[in-house]
Amino acid sequence: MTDSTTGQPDKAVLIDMYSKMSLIKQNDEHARKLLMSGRLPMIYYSPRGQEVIPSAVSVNLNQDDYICTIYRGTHDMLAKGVPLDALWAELAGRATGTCKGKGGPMHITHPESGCMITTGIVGSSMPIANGLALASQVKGDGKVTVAYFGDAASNIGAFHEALNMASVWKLPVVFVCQNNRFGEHTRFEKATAVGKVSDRAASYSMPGIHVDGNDPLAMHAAAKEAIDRARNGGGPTLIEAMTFRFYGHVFGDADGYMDKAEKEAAMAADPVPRYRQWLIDQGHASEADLGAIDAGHEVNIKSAIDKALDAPWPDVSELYKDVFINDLAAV
Amino acid sequence: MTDSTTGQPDKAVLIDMYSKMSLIKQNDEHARKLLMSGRLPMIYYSPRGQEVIPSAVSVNLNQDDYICTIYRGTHDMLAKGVPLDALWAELAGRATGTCKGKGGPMHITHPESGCMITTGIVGSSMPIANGLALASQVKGDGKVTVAYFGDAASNIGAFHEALNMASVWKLPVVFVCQNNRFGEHTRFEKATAVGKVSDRAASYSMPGIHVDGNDPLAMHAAAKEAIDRARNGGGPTLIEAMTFRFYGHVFGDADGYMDKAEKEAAMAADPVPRYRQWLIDQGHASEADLGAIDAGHEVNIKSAIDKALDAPWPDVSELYKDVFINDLAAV
Amino acid sequence: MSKQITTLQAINEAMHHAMAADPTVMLFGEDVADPEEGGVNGASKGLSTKFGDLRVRSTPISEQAIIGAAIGAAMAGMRPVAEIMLMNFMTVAMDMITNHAAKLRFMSGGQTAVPLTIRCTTGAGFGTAGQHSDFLEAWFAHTAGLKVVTGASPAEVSGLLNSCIFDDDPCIFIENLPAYWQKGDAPTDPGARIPLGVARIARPGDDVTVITYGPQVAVAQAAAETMAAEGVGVQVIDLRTIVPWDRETVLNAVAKTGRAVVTHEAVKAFGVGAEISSVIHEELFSDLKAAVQRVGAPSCAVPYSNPLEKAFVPDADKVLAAIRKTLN
Amino acid sequence: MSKQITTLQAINEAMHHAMAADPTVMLFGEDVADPEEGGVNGASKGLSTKFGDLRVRSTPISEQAIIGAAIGAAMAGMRPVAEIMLMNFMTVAMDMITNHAAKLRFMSGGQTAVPLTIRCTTGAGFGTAGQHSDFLEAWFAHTAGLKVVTGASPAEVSGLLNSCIFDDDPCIFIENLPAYWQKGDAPTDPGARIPLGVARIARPGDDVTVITYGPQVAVAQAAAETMAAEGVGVQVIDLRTIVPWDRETVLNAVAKTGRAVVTHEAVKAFGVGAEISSVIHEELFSDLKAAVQRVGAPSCAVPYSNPLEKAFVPDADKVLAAIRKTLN
Ligand SMILES: Cc1ncc(C[n+]2csc(CCOP(=O)(O)OP(=O)(O)O)c2C)c(N)n1
Ligand SMILES: Cc1ncc(C[n+]2csc(CCOP(=O)(O)OP(=O)(O)O)c2C)c(N)n1
Ligand SMILES: [Mg+2]
Ligand SMILES: [Mg+2]
Repeated sequence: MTDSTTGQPDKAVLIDMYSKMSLIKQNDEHARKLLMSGRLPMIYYSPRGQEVIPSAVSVNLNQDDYICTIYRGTHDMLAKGVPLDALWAELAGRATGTCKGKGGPMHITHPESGCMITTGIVGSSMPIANGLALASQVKGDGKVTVAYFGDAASNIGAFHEALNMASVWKLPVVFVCQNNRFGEHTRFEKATAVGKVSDRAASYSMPGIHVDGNDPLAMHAAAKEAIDRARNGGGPTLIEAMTFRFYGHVFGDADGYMDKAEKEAAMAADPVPRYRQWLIDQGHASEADLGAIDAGHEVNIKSAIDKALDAPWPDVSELYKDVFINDLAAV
Repeated sequence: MTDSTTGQPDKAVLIDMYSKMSLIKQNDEHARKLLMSGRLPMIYYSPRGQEVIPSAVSVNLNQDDYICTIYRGTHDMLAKGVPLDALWAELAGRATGTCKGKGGPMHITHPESGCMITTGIVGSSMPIANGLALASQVKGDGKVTVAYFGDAASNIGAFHEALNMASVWKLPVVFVCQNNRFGEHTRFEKATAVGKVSDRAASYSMPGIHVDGNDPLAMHAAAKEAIDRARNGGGPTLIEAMTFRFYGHVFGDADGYMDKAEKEAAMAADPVPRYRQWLIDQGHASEADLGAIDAGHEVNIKSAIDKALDAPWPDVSELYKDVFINDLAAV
Repeated sequence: MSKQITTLQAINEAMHHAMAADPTVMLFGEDVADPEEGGVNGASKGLSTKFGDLRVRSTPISEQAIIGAAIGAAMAGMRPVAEIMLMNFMTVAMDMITNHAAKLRFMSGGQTAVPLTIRCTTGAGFGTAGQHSDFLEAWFAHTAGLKVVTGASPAEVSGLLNSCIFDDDPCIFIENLPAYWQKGDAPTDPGARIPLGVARIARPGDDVTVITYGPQVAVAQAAAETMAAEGVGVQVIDLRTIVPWDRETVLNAVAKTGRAVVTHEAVKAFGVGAEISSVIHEELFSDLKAAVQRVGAPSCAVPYSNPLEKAFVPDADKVLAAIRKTLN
Repeated sequence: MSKQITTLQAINEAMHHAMAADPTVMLFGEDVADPEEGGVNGASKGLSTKFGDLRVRSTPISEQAIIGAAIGAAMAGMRPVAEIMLMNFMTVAMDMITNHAAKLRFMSGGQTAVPLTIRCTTGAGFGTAGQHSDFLEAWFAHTAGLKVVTGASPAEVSGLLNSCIFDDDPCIFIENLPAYWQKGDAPTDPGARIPLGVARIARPGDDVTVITYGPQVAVAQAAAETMAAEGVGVQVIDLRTIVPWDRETVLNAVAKTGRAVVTHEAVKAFGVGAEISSVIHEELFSDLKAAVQRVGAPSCAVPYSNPLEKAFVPDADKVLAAIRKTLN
């Protein structure tokens, strides 16, 4: 998969990464368009600008490896393989959704593709990721678990407890901090008493990697190193992947707290077209190859949205189901 | 107070430190004797062996500076000046206790001497210490707050959140970790993914000091540096003071999990008589001087215990008082 | 007609008034300062600019540290308002709130007090689902030492928030997210206080008493309208303060009507309604013409899907059904 | 007479049996492994030696990480038992327990399950005061998705713990600290299971029904003895499972006696007793001869001083007074 001298992944992997990035980007564009149109009101945290990170991580994972992600994690889900149809049906709150419409955007779950939990609570992906990794350690099933979280989540207690425990127990887990420079409206520096989140790895005697999360090759190398280490019994790694969110915290965010120039610069350096161009320039793919990938995604996304909006709503009796393994009596 | 070339505190301070250590040691001996006798059943966490730390800290504090301590903190309280009579009455659960008998050993509070809270929850002294320090910062009253906690508490979320916030806000607070090598029955190394707690200060861009907490001069210097910094607007410090608890986690602890040789070595290096001898050897005090100090404490402790055991119990109506500022109706 | 303002404006004006009136009032929470837009919903807009960074601070995402800082500051003589963005995030700080804020006065024998106010918001209606919409007032009500307060209109929210800020005990102040943008009469004065522990008769009526609070007051009033058309007088009591709750007003009212319904948006099972219902039965057993009925959400997480979310939140129909049950 | 064992032994033997029977059963918590003496009270002695360090682990003091690890492991097919040393320390992990463990099955539409058991202990009697003795079952009972279980004797504890471990939902298993060293009949088999949701008639009686659980079962039985001497038959029901509670057994019993008392050691206000009382009133309004009475602790933190602590915990006298109230 990776050239042993350059460390560069082979062509198939390079293209696979692009395909994931393209899927995420286009999916996000559709989501925002749909929201704008008013056809689907939902709470939506755009991951646009952060496509590279999970794409580079996921090409190093097997389908049955686990991820734990957060409210912003549509990119993490798609990169890991959560199918568009079930995802969109869930976003639309339909019975055909991943979670029968009961979880919604902040709680997408799809164990078949390894997406074990999406949490809406800052920091809570990490302790639970430890548990999945712990099960793998006990069973010896060789799986790796990735916990995604944001920069601001590195200030909450769960981060500290989880990283300490993962290190003490040498769990096969990778902590991937997507540092997009903001937690809601608060700048990273204003809330965080350390310059680099990755430096906090030292508190847990854990390797810490600081990487440009918008650079596909660098991100791939970082992810590969960490995932290989976890898989080979070397324990956890903290990766801080630097990136930027293009569309603020949540859909509708007025951006008043952001520096316009900083934002424009980040958007001008959009990692998806940049990587696309690089693939062509390097001769890894032709414009036509990539165009076909993009077009394929376009068709699938549109179709998923159309199907979702046509799908049946869940029945009200669902309120009494899945609370426990046995249905509740409706008292 | 301190010699500017040697950094050594002057004689009065050296003797004051000894007096505090002697008080703590003798108080503990009485407490354990009383427990053994069955005359006062109570939950008791002996701080024997850790006398130096709060003694060296407290001589650098003013009466109206604040401390937040934990269930094991009798030494911290006595060093800060909590009076013996009210303390013992509280331990005995009497109406004349610091807390009218309602708090007990794990919740001694005495704002008059700056002892603002004793918590039974591991880690919780730190976030609250921040708040006291925050009030000082806002009021500009020049006070410093010290948060005491154990080595094992450095693995809980509250530690992380509190140190990050204290650093971001440059609060006048000193975090004093008393590393006695165990959290209940678990060895420090088994639970903690870093060799030195003080190294975790780097995660918060905060000075971290690793010091022999059983060495009075070293501990004094560390405390002075940190307290001066806090008082002068330089923000928080994390001090890790190495020590050992002689009598296990809680009174009655069978010690089965401890290494006997390690324990014996620590007890053989008892810091109180060692410092006593040093004071005499260096000519800072005579045997008679120190004997008089010891004897004075002995009288006061005995008297406090006698008074406590003779004091009235609180009335049952106390259940309905101090819940809110206005008494509850007994429903 | 008096000036109309939104609940957010009411909160904002009350906070401005309180901070101007008393230099010990502080505010901290995630994004609350002006560089962060004065809160994600703008509730605290203008405060940091006016009262400075020392007294108004955006915090790291660290709920334990936020509440801890509020507790310590309160013990040292400040009157902090700590904002926890959503009520579900209180779960992260439950040790601070229930083992510390609630207990320090009692455990210290009255030596220390914790006059802090924790503002939080919650409520279904926006599809934020299982981890962003819970009403957890029953937990706090069961925790001795906390006052638990919620308002049902902009003026009520303002008057009650003012009382919480200047109360000498820790107050949990629960706001309702969908109500933030609803308008109502402005308070006569942004500093006006509505005393804690005193319920309000939101609507008179002689036949059945509905006891509720927060967003369910409007639901109960809608149900009362319907019953009025059928000739049944439904009295609606807005508790305002869940702890301490106004037993006298409630028991006097039900002693007259002999029929009562309690409703809240929180899960019905083991909810606040159970306490109110039990006390009414205990105190008025022989006066009651029917068992007290309770209305609340079913025992599940708040669901995402719109029809499920609608079915989850008690509506006027459910309150009506309960009222009718007391009439049979 | 059958073999007598302490509650601690019962727990220990049940854990040994469960771990031997099913390789997916794990245990972690502070000090639980043998180098740390198998728990501060020795409840898990021998387990790590027998089943190895992979399956039995002493943890850092990190309750969020402990519960998080248990949740994740449970989602991946294990049956973890997580020990939280004392119930008050659950407050530190409330997000993990209530936003995650309780909700993941529902929020995932049934795709993920969290078959974990959280063992914790609590209870007044040893002077551990405000932060070490709270009964918080009402919080968990109000949280949809959690089962809440507690046993009143060594054999009951054993049988119920076995059921929790092998249940497919998250269970909060509440132990009582003073009861750890009390002896009782050993279970017939350390693997025997007592089904969840089925109450037990701890003592028959025709005149008044006392509904309770945990340490208050013995208190209720003592009160029943006294009443028997006065010719009043008091039936004692041990709920065993607080969620889901056995409505059928309770309602059938009270339908016959027409008089009921609910008692628990937790604070009375907004406690579990309120739910039981409300449901009895709702379902049996016309059958009741008197209002259901509730007994519980006063609304304060658990006090330290011995006479205060004694007055805090409901005793037989308080239960007797409540029983007598139903007879007037
Ligand atoms: C415990 C908790 N506190 C607060 C929130 C509200 N909240 C949601 S997202 C967010 C910002 C998180 O920032 P970061 O971790 O950097 O992730 P990002 O959103 O930038 O991807 C906050 C404060 C929450 N969901 N959970
Ligand atoms: C949150 C929490 N978890 C667990 C406990 C139980 N407990 C009490 S003391 C203690 C050990 C603490 O060790 P350390 O912090 O090193 O302090 P030391 O007792 O050694 O002074 C534990 C686990 C607690 N009180 N609070
Ligand atoms: Mg961020
Ligand atoms: Mg220790």
